[in-house]
Amino acid sequence: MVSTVKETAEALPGVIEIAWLIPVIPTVCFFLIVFFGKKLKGKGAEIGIAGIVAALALSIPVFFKTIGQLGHKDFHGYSKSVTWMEFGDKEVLELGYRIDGLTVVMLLVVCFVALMVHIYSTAYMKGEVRYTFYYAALSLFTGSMLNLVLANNLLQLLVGWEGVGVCSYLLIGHYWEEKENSNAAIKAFLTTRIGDVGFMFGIFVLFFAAKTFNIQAITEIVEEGHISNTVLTTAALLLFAGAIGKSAQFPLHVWLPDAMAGPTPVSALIHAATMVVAGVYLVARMYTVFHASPDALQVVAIIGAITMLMAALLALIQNDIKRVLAYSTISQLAYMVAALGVGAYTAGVFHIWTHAWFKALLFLGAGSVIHAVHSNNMSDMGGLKDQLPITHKTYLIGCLALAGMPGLAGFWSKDEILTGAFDSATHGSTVGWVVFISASLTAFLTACYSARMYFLTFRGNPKYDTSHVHPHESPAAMTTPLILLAVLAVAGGWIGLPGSWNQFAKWVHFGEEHAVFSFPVAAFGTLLFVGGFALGWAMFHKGKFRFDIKKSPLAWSYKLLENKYYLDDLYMGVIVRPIRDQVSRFAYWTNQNILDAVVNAGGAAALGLGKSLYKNVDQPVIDGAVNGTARITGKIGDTLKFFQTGNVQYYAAVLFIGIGISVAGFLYFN
Amino acid sequence: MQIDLIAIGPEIILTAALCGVLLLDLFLPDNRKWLAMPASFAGVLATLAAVLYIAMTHERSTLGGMFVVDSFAILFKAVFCLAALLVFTISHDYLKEDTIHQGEYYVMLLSSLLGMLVISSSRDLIAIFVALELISLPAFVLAGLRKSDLRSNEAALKFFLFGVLSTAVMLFGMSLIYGITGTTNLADIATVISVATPLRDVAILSVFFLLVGIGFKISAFPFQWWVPDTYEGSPVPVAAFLSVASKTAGFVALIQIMFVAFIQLADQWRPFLAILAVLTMTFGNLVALKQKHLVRLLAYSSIAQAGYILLPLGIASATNQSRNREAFIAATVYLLIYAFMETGAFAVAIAVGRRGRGYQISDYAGLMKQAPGLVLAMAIFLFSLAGVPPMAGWAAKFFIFRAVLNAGGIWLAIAMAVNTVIALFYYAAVAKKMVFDEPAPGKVAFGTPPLLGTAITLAAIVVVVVGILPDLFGRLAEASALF
Amino acid sequence: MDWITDWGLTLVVFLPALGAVFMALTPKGRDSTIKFWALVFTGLPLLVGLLMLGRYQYSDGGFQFETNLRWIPSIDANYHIGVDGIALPMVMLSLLVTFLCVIYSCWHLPEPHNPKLFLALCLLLETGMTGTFVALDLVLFFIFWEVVLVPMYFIIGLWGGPRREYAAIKFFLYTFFGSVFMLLGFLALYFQSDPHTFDIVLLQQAGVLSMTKTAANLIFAGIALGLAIKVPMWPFHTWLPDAHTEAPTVGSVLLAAVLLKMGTYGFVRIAIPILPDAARTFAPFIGALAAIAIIYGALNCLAQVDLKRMIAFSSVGHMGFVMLGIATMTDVGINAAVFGMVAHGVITGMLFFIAGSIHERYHTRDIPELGGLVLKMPVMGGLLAYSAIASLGLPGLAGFWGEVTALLASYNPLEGLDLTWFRTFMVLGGIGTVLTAGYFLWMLQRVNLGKVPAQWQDKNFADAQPLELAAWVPLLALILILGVFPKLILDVTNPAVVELTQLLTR
Amino acid sequence: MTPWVFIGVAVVMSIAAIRLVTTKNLVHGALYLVVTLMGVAVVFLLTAAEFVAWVQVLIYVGAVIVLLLFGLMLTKAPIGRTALDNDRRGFAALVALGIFAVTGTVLWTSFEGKEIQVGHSVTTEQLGTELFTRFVLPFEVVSVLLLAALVGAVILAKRD
Amino acid sequence: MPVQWVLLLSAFLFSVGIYGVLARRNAVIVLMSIEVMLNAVNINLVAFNALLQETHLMGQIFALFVITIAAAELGVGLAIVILIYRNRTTVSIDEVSLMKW
Repeated sequence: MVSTVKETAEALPGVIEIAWLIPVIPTVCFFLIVFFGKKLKGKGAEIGIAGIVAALALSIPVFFKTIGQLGHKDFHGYSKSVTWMEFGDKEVLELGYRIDGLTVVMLLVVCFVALMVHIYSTAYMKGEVRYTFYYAALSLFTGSMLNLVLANNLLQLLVGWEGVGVCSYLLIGHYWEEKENSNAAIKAFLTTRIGDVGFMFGIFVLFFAAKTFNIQAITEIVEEGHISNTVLTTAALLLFAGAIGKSAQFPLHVWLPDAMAGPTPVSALIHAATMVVAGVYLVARMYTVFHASPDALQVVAIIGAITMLMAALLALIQNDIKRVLAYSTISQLAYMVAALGVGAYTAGVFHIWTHAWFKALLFLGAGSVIHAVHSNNMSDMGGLKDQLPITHKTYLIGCLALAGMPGLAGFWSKDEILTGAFDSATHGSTVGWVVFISASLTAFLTACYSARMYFLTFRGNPKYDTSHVHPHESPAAMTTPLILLAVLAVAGGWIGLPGSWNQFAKWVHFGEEHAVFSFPVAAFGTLLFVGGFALGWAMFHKGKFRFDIKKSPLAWSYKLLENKYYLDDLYMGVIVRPIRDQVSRFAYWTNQNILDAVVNAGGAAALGLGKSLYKNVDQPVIDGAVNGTARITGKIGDTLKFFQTGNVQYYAAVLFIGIGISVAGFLYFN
Repeated sequence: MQIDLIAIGPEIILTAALCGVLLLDLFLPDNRKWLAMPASFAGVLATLAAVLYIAMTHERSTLGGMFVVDSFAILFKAVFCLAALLVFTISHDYLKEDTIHQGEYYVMLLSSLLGMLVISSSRDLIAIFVALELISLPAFVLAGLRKSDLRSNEAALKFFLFGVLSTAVMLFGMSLIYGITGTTNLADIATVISVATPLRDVAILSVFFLLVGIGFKISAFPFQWWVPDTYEGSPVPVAAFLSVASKTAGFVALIQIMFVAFIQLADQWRPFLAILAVLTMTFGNLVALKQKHLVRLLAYSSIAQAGYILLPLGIASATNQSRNREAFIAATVYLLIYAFMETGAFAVAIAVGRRGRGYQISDYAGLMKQAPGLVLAMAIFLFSLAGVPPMAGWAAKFFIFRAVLNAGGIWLAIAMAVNTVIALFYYAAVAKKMVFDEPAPGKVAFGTPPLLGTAITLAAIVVVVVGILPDLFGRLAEASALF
Repeated sequence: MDWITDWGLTLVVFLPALGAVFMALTPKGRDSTIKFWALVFTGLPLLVGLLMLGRYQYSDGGFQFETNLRWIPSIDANYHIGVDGIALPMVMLSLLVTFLCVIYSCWHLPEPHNPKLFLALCLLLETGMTGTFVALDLVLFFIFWEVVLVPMYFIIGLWGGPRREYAAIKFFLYTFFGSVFMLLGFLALYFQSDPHTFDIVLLQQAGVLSMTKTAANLIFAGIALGLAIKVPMWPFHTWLPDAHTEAPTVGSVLLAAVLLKMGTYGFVRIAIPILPDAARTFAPFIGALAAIAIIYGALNCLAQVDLKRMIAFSSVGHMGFVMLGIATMTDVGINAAVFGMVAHGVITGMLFFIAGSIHERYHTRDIPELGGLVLKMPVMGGLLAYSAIASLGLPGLAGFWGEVTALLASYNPLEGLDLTWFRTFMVLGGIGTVLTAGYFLWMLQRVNLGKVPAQWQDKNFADAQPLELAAWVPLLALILILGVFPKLILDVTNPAVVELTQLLTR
Repeated sequence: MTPWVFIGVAVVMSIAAIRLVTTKNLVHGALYLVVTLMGVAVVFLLTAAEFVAWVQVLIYVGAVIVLLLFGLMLTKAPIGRTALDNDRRGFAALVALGIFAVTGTVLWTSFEGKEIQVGHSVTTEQLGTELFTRFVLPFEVVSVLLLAALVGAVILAKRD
Repeated sequence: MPVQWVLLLSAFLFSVGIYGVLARRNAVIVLMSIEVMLNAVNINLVAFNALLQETHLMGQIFALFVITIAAAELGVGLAIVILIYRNRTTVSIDEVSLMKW
């Protein structure tokens, strides 16, 4: 396989040299689990966990090795590749990895969250159907995601990208006995696939502009200004289409809430912490391209601004705890997207980092709750504070981090984003204002729904059927990940403290590293948190300010939210169903009735019997046992054969007429 | 005038054989009448040997250029002998089951064959006329040999009337040719016409009249009417004989007259022949689509085949000899291959037609289950006729396409291409019937007599081998080219 | 072992035919002997093929293992065979797939039971298929091309479904119709060349052909018609769903895996390199038809209730990608096409195998009637999902590379071709990939997932059997291996493709 | 004088021929045929073909007519117009007229002004010499043909 | 004597023969009509021989062959007619059309 090895740095440090194992190990585990998992004691879980531990164990030294180098001026990351395939006389596609600050951050996030989920699932999924396959898919997912993160070229990235997509499909549809679940899985796959096509085209545009798929090479070429602005804008927008799909941004966000059909740990891993940030990661990875095209960046920012607010509003009215988290995820992803859109690169990536911890925590916590009450609905919960002490505490931390309580992880990154937007706004960017205002509102709403979620779930009176449901704390396999993640949800943000302590900005930055911190904005953000959380507490715990929205003048807005802005209906009614049912049937009808008939018509025209054409177009070809052309020719034969009357004198007459005509004709023409 | 007896040696031998068989038949008891077949067979073999002897020595010409034994003549004499041998073998078992005068049957076949041998060498209108009559007259009798069968009577009558009528027209044409050239020798006619082309209108008129007589023999449109009715009514081996040997003889005459005598007028008759060819194949194929009787289907198919063979003549040229050569080779290769595949198909028809099964296509349903060997052979012959490789038919069509396209006859080629596809439909339909359909109740497995089986096998082998190595026939045709 | 270099290809091509003769001579009823001979006579060519793989010079883009003998001097046709990087994968594919089909047939033979005839026809088919891929002489190519028709006609017509006769004759006539025009085109090429030749290699050389633009276009149209019907390109595809639906499993597999490739291979081997200028004129039309085929095929798939018919229509779409790649006339596009051909052969062949096995057990292929297949047969269901996902173009599996590179190529077709059009085709193709994913997933949902319908509840279906798996594992492995190491194919094809594209820009 | 004789004979022959194809009585038809054939013999005499003229008289009038009369009697032919003509007489006349128009025009215009010089008559010896040297092969072939025709006619006509 | 006259006569006889063949039902009369046509041919041959003063006498010899063969044909033809008459008691040609299409 290794034919040519291209070295970028001199000699790679040992651990970097084997970094390619990081994605490969989980992928291999997938096959091991598929083929041997069922026969093992742990039904394959142990292989999965071992694989992910190994990946993590490799990632950590890689992380430290890399950040150790990040200070050096000439260091652009490690990379190594082999030729994957060649086509044409110049185009080479490599298989390789590129390791820089962004990569290692993502590696840690993915590996750690994945490990948590793997461990958590041993308890959560115990006794569930297709346990082994579940682990296999998790492993494959992890492998694909790591491949996506490490890829040094766009095509390889696309491979990982689609790989996580299909794993997501498999896992969302885990309980496929119910049609809704498989519907959700298909919806997720197809919706993201639409974006993927755009992504693919973006790759093409860049490939033909830069003559390479290599990300580093593309970056350099773009920086040198060899590519025209139009091309870059096109490429950036197409790439962003991929991000929209994968990161569930408006208007392709509809799949993510439905994706909650999958097992809860899967939601934590895929639909909160890792896969959905792939879109954001892509934008960050290809940020040079975006940065070179201000128009594209504005689009990115605006999409982010729209999505965050829209999703936050939706999160406010959900009853299903997982759906609250899902919309919250969309909203938070939009935060990252908007941050990148306004140029707050480090802030955006930092939010990936912090969001991963608390959102994974929240999902796993929600899983623990669901495990306890056997329901997803918050209307079946309440007052679980005492029954589920660990879950309760960790979940509270998660909620606060999400809401942006100062000191917790979420606060720092959110603050950086607000600052970035404000910065952009004050530099005269209208879009910056839009993002800032939207982000502020969203921050407020986030605090509000976080509070709502917390209080409805853990405080107040139990709303579940106490006679049947006896909630009790989950086993250690589930609580341990919760605790670990809670720690990170608190402390995870500290590496990005403002000012000179900011380590994160050293690792991940675009252009000159600059840590922004603005005290007014921080204060404003704190205010938003307090206000939002307080409102949530007041409304949903204390019952103040309660009013029945359905009877208020705002009823229309509630209805709008309840129907998710009617986007789903729009897509289903205008695109999916017509294509699936009407258009496809029409196409098939044309196939059976028009095209076959055209063949017939060809024969008819050629043979001068236009009359039969209508009949044949009209006739349902399906029951015609003979091909249409044949039918027409056959008819001619039928007509012609009656010339064979059997009367010899008649034959002789035709003979003489033939002679007469040909001779006369000949004489005439001569 | 000295007569080269070796040159007419084959004809002499055949005449002797003919008389011998006739006499032999007189003295044979009824249950031994079948011995006429081996006797005739031996006679034809001897004739063939004589032909081959001439082939191995040198070309000859006698009687003032009227009788030429060149490679062309030798090739076709051999073909006629082979065709006759094949027809003998397929006749044997057929005759045993029918009340036909066996001795006379073979005498008639031998006489007709003699006519064919003569026509291959004839370079004179009178000789061609006499030879054509010698071919036709016994054939009229043969067609009517199943005397108690009304269809056979009818076949003979139609064949006869049509034949005599077209002979009359042809003779009228010949008389005019004589009138404008003062000779009946083909080569002399060519000289006269090329020097002055006197009375061109009359010349053309006479060519058209001539074509009627020959068109009848080769069953070109609109002279083909007798074909289906006659084939259906005649004893089946006779139909095979007519469709192969008699038709080939017609082409031999046509090629000689057109290419030797009237080549200078090619520009005038070429379009006529081209149109004739296209009409012939189209008519044959279209009507064949609707046939339910296998022999009738083969009859129409043979009409279509005649159209294909005629096509290269539609590109003949007064000046371009290499083009004529191509056309000649194409037609010749087709004729050679055609002889085997057509006879083969008729042989299978005979094999199936005996023992309770008839000649309706519906009788072939489910034959696969009862006689897989016959089905295989029939499939080979039918797909060969359709022109599907690797059966020889493809090569035959290939040569035609090649010649026609080389002369720029793109529309002729397309017309033929479309026809080929139409033809495939009915050939495949028969194959379908044999292989896919369930046999009708009451039809049981049956065997094929060894002689008939041998003939079928031989024809099938030739068809396949030539399909893979078409050069076997290609070179023969090249070597025998008149140009 | 020089005989492999000289005679290997000939052996590969004619051993199966010899086998067919052998089997014809084996008395009827001795099924195991017949199966044994079939295995031997498909296995041996495969073995020889593998040996040839070892001797093949991979960096060389020209023809290897060439044999050039006089065959029909009177028409200047030669027995000229050889393989280059484009032909080699096709040959190997044919050898492998036929071998696997024979293995599968050892497990199950369609009704009416007649292993002798069935396997003999399969072997004849193999000769035709491999012959087409190695022929370097137009006449030879034509012969092999046509040799395929008759066996396939009988396979469909004898062992097919209820409407088999209609499907068989339609297949036969339609293809024959096209090939006659192709033959006319070949002849025209012959006469336009100087010196007159049928040799594909010679005809590709500059200066051999000289003719007017109109003539070139006409000839191209004729040849393309014949090839397009075989591919089949929209709107000449109507024979395909019928043929596939009615054909027995093995017939469908061979049809999809190999026969369709003959058409696209013809484009790459003959139509485009010999008539590059005409090809340039026609490329946008071909591209347009290909794009239509992609969308159209996918839409039709959505409407299908018959599993096999759906897979058949999916072939229309996939071959659309292949044709799109070819229409770009670039090295990328043609590489994509060749890869797509192999990938489609492997994947769709596999899908047809599974569809056949499902039908074998359920006696229905009605998608709405099936359901919960995975619960009944986990392995079979898993393989169906695997193949379907491969077919919808998931990266990491074989189907992806052909599609993505074809689209890549159509972003930037050969210089002189209209960019706007080709990029439109690319977008259409992209939409097609989404639709493709849609119908496959929908099919999986209805067939594989959900609860087991009442009528199958207490039926007991045997999961995939050892012999079935034996026939499938090579394909399954190839799907993955080619997906992960597309290099395996591209390294073979690329030198040849580069050589070929140099002809196009001359 | 010759031209006038010719015209006279031609008129008689033509009328006889027309009567032959229109007569209601079959036996009359045969007699009209005799007239026509005799006329042909006269034309032969006028064009210096004495031997052919006598052959014509002997074979046609002497043998063929008798044969035809036997044929008529053996088949007990019915008498009367409806039975003798089919319903396409007009059509047939049209076709015949067309052929006559075409051939007549072509021949008439092409051979304008050419005269037959009736000088010396051809002797039988001359004819015999040619026949048995140059045309001996067709002659022999015709003998086989006659044999075949004889055998054929016999086996067809005889009752089994 | 102008050859035109002779040729016109032969063309006329030929056409009359054609009419007879096409219009007469009785097979024997059809045979007679064919004889008329053949005689037209003979007139042509002999006249041309005289016109061209051709020394090999091909025209006359041709005519002799035609006469001979016409007689032979007639014999076979009558045999066929008698055969049909025996089987069907009619010699009407247009009733002889069992086989068609």
